[in-house]
Amino acid sequence: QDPATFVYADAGEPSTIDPAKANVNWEFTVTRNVYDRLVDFDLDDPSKLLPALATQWKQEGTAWTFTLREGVTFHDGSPFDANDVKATLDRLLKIGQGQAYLVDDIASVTVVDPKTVRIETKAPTVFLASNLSRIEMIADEDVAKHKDDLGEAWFSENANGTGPYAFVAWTRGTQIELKRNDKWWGKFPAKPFDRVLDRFVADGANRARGLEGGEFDLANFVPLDEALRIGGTSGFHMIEGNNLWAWPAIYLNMDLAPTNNKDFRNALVKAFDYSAMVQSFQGRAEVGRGPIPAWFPGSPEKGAPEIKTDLDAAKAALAASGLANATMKCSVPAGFPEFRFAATVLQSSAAQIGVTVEIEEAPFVEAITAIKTDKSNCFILGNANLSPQDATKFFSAHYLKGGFYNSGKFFDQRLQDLVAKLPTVEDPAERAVLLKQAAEIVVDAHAIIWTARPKTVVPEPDRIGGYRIDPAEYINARFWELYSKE
Amino acid sequence: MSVSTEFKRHRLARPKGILTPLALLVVVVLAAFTLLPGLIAPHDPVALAMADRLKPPSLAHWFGTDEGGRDIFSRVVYGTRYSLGVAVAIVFASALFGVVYGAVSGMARGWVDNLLMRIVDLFFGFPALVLALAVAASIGRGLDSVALSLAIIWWPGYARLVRGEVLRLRERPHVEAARALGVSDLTILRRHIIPFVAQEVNVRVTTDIGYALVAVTALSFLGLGANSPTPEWGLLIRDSRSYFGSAWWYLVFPGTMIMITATAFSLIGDALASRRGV
Amino acid sequence: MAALLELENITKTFTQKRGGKRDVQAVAGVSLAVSKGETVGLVGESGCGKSTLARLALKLLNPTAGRILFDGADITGMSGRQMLPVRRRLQAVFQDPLASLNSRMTIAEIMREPFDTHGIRLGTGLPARIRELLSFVGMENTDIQKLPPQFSGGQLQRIAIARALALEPDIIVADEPTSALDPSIQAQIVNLLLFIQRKRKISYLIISHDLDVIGHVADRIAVMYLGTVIEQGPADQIMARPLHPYTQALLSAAPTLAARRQRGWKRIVLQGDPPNPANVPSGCRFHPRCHLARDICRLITPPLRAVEDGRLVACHLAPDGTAAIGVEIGRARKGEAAA
Amino acid sequence: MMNFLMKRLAWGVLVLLAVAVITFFLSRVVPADPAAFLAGQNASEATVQRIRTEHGLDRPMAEQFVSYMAGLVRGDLGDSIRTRRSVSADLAQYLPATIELLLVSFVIYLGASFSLAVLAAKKPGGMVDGFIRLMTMIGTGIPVFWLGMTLQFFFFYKLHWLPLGARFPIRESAPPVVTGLMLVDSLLAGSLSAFAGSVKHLVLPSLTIVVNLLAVGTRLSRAALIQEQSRLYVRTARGKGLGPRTILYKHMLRNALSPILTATTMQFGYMISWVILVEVIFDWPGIGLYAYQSFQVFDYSPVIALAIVSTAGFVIINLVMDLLYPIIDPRVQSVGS
Amino acid sequence: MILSVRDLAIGFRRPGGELNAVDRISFDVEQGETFVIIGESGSGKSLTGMSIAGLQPQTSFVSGSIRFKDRELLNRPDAELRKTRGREIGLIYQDPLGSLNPVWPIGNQIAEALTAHGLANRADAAKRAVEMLDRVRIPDPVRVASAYPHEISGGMRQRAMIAMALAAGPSLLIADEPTTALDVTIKAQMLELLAELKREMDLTIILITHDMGVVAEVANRILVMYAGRIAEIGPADSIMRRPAHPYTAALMASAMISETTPKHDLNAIVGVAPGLGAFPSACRFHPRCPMVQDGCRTTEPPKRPFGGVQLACHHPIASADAASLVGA
Ligand SMILES: Nc1ncnc2c1ncn2[C@@H]1O[C@H](COP(=O)(O)OP(=O)(O)OP(=O)(O)O)[C@@H](O)[C@H]1O
Ligand SMILES: Nc1ncnc2c1ncn2[C@@H]1O[C@H](COP(=O)(O)OP(=O)(O)OP(=O)(O)O)[C@@H](O)[C@H]1O
Ligand SMILES: [Mg+2]
Ligand SMILES: [Mg+2]
Repeated sequence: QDPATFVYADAGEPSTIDPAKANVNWEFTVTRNVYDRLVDFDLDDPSKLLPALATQWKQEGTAWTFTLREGVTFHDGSPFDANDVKATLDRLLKIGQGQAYLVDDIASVTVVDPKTVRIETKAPTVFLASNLSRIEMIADEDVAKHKDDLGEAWFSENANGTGPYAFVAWTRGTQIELKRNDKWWGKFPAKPFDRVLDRFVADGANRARGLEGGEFDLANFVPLDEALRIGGTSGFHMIEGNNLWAWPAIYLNMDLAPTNNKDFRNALVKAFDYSAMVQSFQGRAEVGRGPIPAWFPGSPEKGAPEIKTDLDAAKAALAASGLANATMKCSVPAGFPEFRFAATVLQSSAAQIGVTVEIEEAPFVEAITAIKTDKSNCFILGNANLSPQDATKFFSAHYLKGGFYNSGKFFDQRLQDLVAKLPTVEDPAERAVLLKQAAEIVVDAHAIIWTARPKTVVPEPDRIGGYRIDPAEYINARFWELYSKE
Repeated sequence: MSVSTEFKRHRLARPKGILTPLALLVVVVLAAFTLLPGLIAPHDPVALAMADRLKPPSLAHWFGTDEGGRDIFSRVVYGTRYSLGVAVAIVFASALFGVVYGAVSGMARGWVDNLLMRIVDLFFGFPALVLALAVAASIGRGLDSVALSLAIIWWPGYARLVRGEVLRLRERPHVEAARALGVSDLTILRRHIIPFVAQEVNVRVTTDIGYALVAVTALSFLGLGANSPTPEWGLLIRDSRSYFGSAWWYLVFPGTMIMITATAFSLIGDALASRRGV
Repeated sequence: MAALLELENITKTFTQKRGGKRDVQAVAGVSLAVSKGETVGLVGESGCGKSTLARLALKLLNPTAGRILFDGADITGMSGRQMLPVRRRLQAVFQDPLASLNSRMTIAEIMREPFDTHGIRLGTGLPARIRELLSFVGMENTDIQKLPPQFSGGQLQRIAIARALALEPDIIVADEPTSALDPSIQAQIVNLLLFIQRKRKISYLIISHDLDVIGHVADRIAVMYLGTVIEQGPADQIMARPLHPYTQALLSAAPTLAARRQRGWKRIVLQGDPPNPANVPSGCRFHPRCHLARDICRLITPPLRAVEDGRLVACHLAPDGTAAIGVEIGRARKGEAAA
Repeated sequence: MMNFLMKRLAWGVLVLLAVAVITFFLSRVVPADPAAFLAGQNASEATVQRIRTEHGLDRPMAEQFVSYMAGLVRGDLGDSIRTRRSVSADLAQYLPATIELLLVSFVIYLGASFSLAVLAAKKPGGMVDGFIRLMTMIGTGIPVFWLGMTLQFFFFYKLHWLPLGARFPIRESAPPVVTGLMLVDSLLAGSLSAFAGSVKHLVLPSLTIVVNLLAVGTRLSRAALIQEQSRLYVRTARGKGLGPRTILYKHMLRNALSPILTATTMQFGYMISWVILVEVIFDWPGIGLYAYQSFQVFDYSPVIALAIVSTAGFVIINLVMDLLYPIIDPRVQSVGS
Repeated sequence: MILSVRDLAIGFRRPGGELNAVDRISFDVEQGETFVIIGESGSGKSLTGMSIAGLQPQTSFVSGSIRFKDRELLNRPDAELRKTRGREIGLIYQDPLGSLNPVWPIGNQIAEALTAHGLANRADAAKRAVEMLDRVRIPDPVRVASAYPHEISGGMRQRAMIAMALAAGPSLLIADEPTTALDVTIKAQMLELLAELKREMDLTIILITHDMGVVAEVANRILVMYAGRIAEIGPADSIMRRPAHPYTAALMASAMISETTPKHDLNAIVGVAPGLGAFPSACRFHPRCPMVQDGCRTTEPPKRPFGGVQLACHHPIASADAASLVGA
């Protein structure tokens, strides 16, 4: 075997590798490694930001100033400067997809000098720098070269970043090849991989088997039981870590009967067998208490009351709702055993209080469309946030009006106001209070069943080192931190 | 006893051996599974029992348990109703429709026949799985949509078979003799053609049940068929995929079940075919 | 004698679909009449259109041109329902008895089908009637619950004849009723047909390629060649003095057993093969194989014309150029000329 | 001849159009919004709407249909939302993989079903025949997907003999794409090791496809051969003093070929269906996987394209078979002549 | 004597045991004669003929002895028999269309008879095939050699079959109902052809038929079979003119259609020929025999000489009666 090549089994093939559009893990696999961000954060303590392409930054009200690193060049040799930052952010906001939501409070970007850039936000926000830790910087020349369509076509299958790995080739249906950028400004470990193959292996079982069989060096989204077993075999060790996800989260439709009834939802929340979920994660999970995990900076969850299975309470709530013997339909995105299992648990839990749940497993788009068009009462998904610090991003896509994942069409004006206000508050303590209120609004509405908060479990072969879990991305691939132990 | 029948029986007896009785036994067992799953299955097929999660086969759980601690044997038993039931329904419906269609086409001849057969050609060219994808997409996932799409691609086979047989049979002297007698077309079809077609159709139906079972489970496997926690066999295999390395029994037993069932129907179809005397 | 079944200038053209459209004129303008109580025999080589003619006569096929009359009424365009009363009087017997009986029906079911079809309800009298019919054809004590494959060919042909007799028809069209049977059994069936006619005064249109059989049973014989009738006349006359060179060749090819035993006679061996109806020669259809053929035969189609009382021949040379040979052949056939 | 070909082609085109129309409407009945997928999870409703307009997804169905059909006539199969490329470009990419898999499977199928049938027909009712018959019975009953997984389990997971999936050894560099068929390309590149690599990757997927078809095919071929055995010409051949081998290979085989061919045509139809399953299980980057993944996000065009391509494949195979029949059996009127 | 058959029995295994379709028959065929086997359907004619060439059904059991040119042929390995088959014994059959392989040209199939025995290489064999076609009086043999069976007429096909059977120059020709399916005019052609070829090629012919007319015309000696046994065997002349066995006489009489006054009853044999497994005991013909007596029902008549023929009958017909019976 060729020790300089690292093979990563990815759960899917990117639809695009445009950093302005990248959305899912297997797209980030490329963008995160090929491009750099202005700042980084400490995976072990997300509240700590680290310099990256920017060496310094500071906030003054709505204005943020970033000082850029010297001597950084793109893979094509062109230098990195403030114009690139401006081009990146302008383009991102214009396109409005991907991670744009993280920085959608930016009003304007100004180039102060080649190494200084100033960003104006619409309202004061304390989270801009932390959110920029997710935004990949592209070259303004590339944008200019393809300005007809904002470079949408070009960026979709080409990449020119400043990052630790350079894009080499995309073999459709099979893999994307990256090579190490030895001119990278950052520091590689002792024995980094010169070549990375990002293989598309859509099937989780195949990823597990390939990892175990040595075809792959690392794999994402390995089914948990397989991951635990593989991590325990010789030649492998287990990496475990927190993550931001409530996984699976059951979204209840607030518009469609019977789930439009709050007591009914309450009955479901109370009836749900959380311990079954924890058991299915083989104990590597805890029960969620709200939208924000306990370890998140400023999380209100620590003191929050535990959500417990309580059949009597459930029956009482059901009685209050007057919806005994109701029937509901639940849409489950296909391909995730945990989701399917959560639905099964919901079904059997609901059955205990006389409620019938029909399950329909369908591709993601179909499933989410079903609930959005009121053809289904519930939908199952992870409840997450890519931002390492900005708790409002837990809410924006999931609980605010028009949020993509707000499939249950949850709406509460108080929450809308709180989320708008939170970033402007500079005092962490004060923010924590507001956050607690926001979380309680969601919990009290019984809009979602957080079935579990599993840990991320990644089996890593002993011949590899350096893998760390990014708590916000569930499974991530920071190839530049990985090294060979052989 | 005339020489010819004796001769045939003699030929039939040899190659079959114990396989055909064995196959019949399998079918009887499957029928029991379908009709009285409650009497046979030792456990509830859907209720979760997390304490027994992913246990290997044992005396308590012959086929082991799944990720919800459910008894796989019980699930397989209950699943017969779905997997085999749908397969049988598909084949019967297709056969029924195909027989009528083919008979009409064969008796009509001329442009009607031509048109009807062009339509059949069209269905023949249609890729099965794509149709299933499309149907599942349009009327929703579930065994009913699987049944519908498979029936749509299945019936033309019967229509063709029956039409061919009708065309062949209607030239046979005994049909000509009946026509000379003044027997009406409908009676000719019913009395002098269908009984001969029926033989072919019976063989085909029996063999097809096995194929249809494989097709149904395949579509479930692709996520177009039954939904969890329905213990449909293809779905069991689909679900088992995430536990492959940890729970071999989860994959092995439902798959074997499909194989045994389909093989049994094939064997019986074959026996029927050789009884027909080829 | 009034004609019972009459074919008037009947033509049947089949269009072959495969390999480019090709028309096959299986029957080309044949006129033939069968009178009450009469037996007409139709002979000819394989493929000359005998069976097609039989099927036309039975209205199992519709003619491309021409008329079919039954008992004076035109039945050419009649529908299946209109035909029913005619069918009751017009029955058929086919070549292969096993194939022409439904092998899934018991003899009892087969025998009752004519009654059912024509709405004749005999009620409890039916079994007796069936038994009566069967014993009439020499099948006493038949187990009528058996299926056809359990009988021999000769027995099945008897059953088929019994079925044809069930409705007491006026005429039976029999397409090669004996040729699928063992020669020793053929005689049984021929005897049966003769017996029936003696008892029932029935008419027959019997088709065969066996001249001996036709000569034995028929009152009148029509000889077909390539879709047309080339000679027609009283049976004894044709057998004794064939006028058409083709009829002569046919007769000469199969002399009597007695003649053959003498091994001294000479036959007219026809050269060449039976022609292909898809490719009809010009002029006289028989000319490529005729040992008497002249130029005129190649050019002009001889019409079927009366040459003497009751005899029709389609040959330019008949009767003057052929009568002498005909007589010779008639005698040679019987083994009289040789030795 | 030309006339016949033209007629068949015209009919084929008609079938393709019908298939396109049917799949178009079937797929559009789906209550799903591909634009939402395209826009991504965190995009605003406005963005989604913009994308909808860009892709014409907000136009009335009739209009979409007309423009799709118009494109189709021009040979434009539309764009894939998932891959953000034209379906034609994608097909060019994925089709060779499928064709390679199908061809290899087909060759194995033909060879194996033939040899097995011959073996079985040598002594019908004998031990070998009985064994082959039983195997074919079981073979017809094996679910393809299950077989694929089981083969992976043994040959990759347990024995480490064969790769898990995909077309080429991961860590080796694939030969430059010329034909898109790995086997050919690796030979063109002169690399035997690359050839061996691609062969290794083909083994399990093609085996998976083949086993089931093989069972059916062998049964039919065996029956056809045994039927030939009772033909009179076989007796004639024996009467001439020919040996059993000559009789089998020269006389019976060619006669049995027509029914076998008919069966093969049908088999090819099934093969096209199975290929999706096999590609999904073995991560085989062909059109089956392509369409399946596109289907997951309600990306219509690739699904319709798959329907069209596989129907076209079926039509072509049928045409080829029709042209073959007269060659194999002179009794079949050579069409049109 | 070219062929000598002794105690030939051909049986099939049935649930109740083994049943003999041919029951211990013995006969000799002389060099250069036309030896005819007649009998009703199912009497075992074809089995007898085919077993001489080792072509009896594979499911059958054969015992006894078949000596051809002083070589034992029975139960020899097939590989050995193959050298005789086609090379020294030629075969033709009833259905020429079915008996020819539809997918190979006629010439090819004839040539094969030569190459199979190493008598010619491919090119020569092809030439010789055309010669053979010419020899069986096929006009335009070159064209016919490249034609497929379905492209030529029935008569031509049977000629081609004969060409094929005779290509390797066999001395014995076994013809199993070669004219049965043919039209009278073609039948006549074929009989003439066979007679000519027999003379030209010095053939011995075993002809199987149930056409009495053909028998009358060509037979030197006749073997009459009934239900797997020999009824009568002897010179054609005696058997045709003075049949001693009631069965032979009946067979002969039933064929005399032309000699019967029109519209009068023909001499038919009553009843049905018994099928395999339904053979009556003792004299197998007794249920249909017009001259049956008690002894016929209890004891099997042995084969014995009787006025120039061999015969198995307790009560043979006196020759004068016989002659009048068959009109000779
Ligand atoms: N249904 C049909 N379609 C096309 N051609 C036909 C059809 N029926 C008969 N023919 C053709 O018509 C011609 C006469 O056929 P027919 O069966 O009447 O002959 P036949 O004299 O009865 O011959 P045979 O003695 O062999 O029974 C043949 O060349 C035959 O191929
Ligand atoms: N392969 C076989 N298996 C079983 N029985 C057979 C087989 N071949 C022939 N027989 C039986 O042997 C008997 C004699 O058959 P054979 O073919 O010799 O009769 P035949 O005298 O040639 O009759 P035909 O005149 O009909 O050709 C028949 O009763 C037949 O049932
Ligand atoms: Mg006919
Ligand atoms: Mg025979």
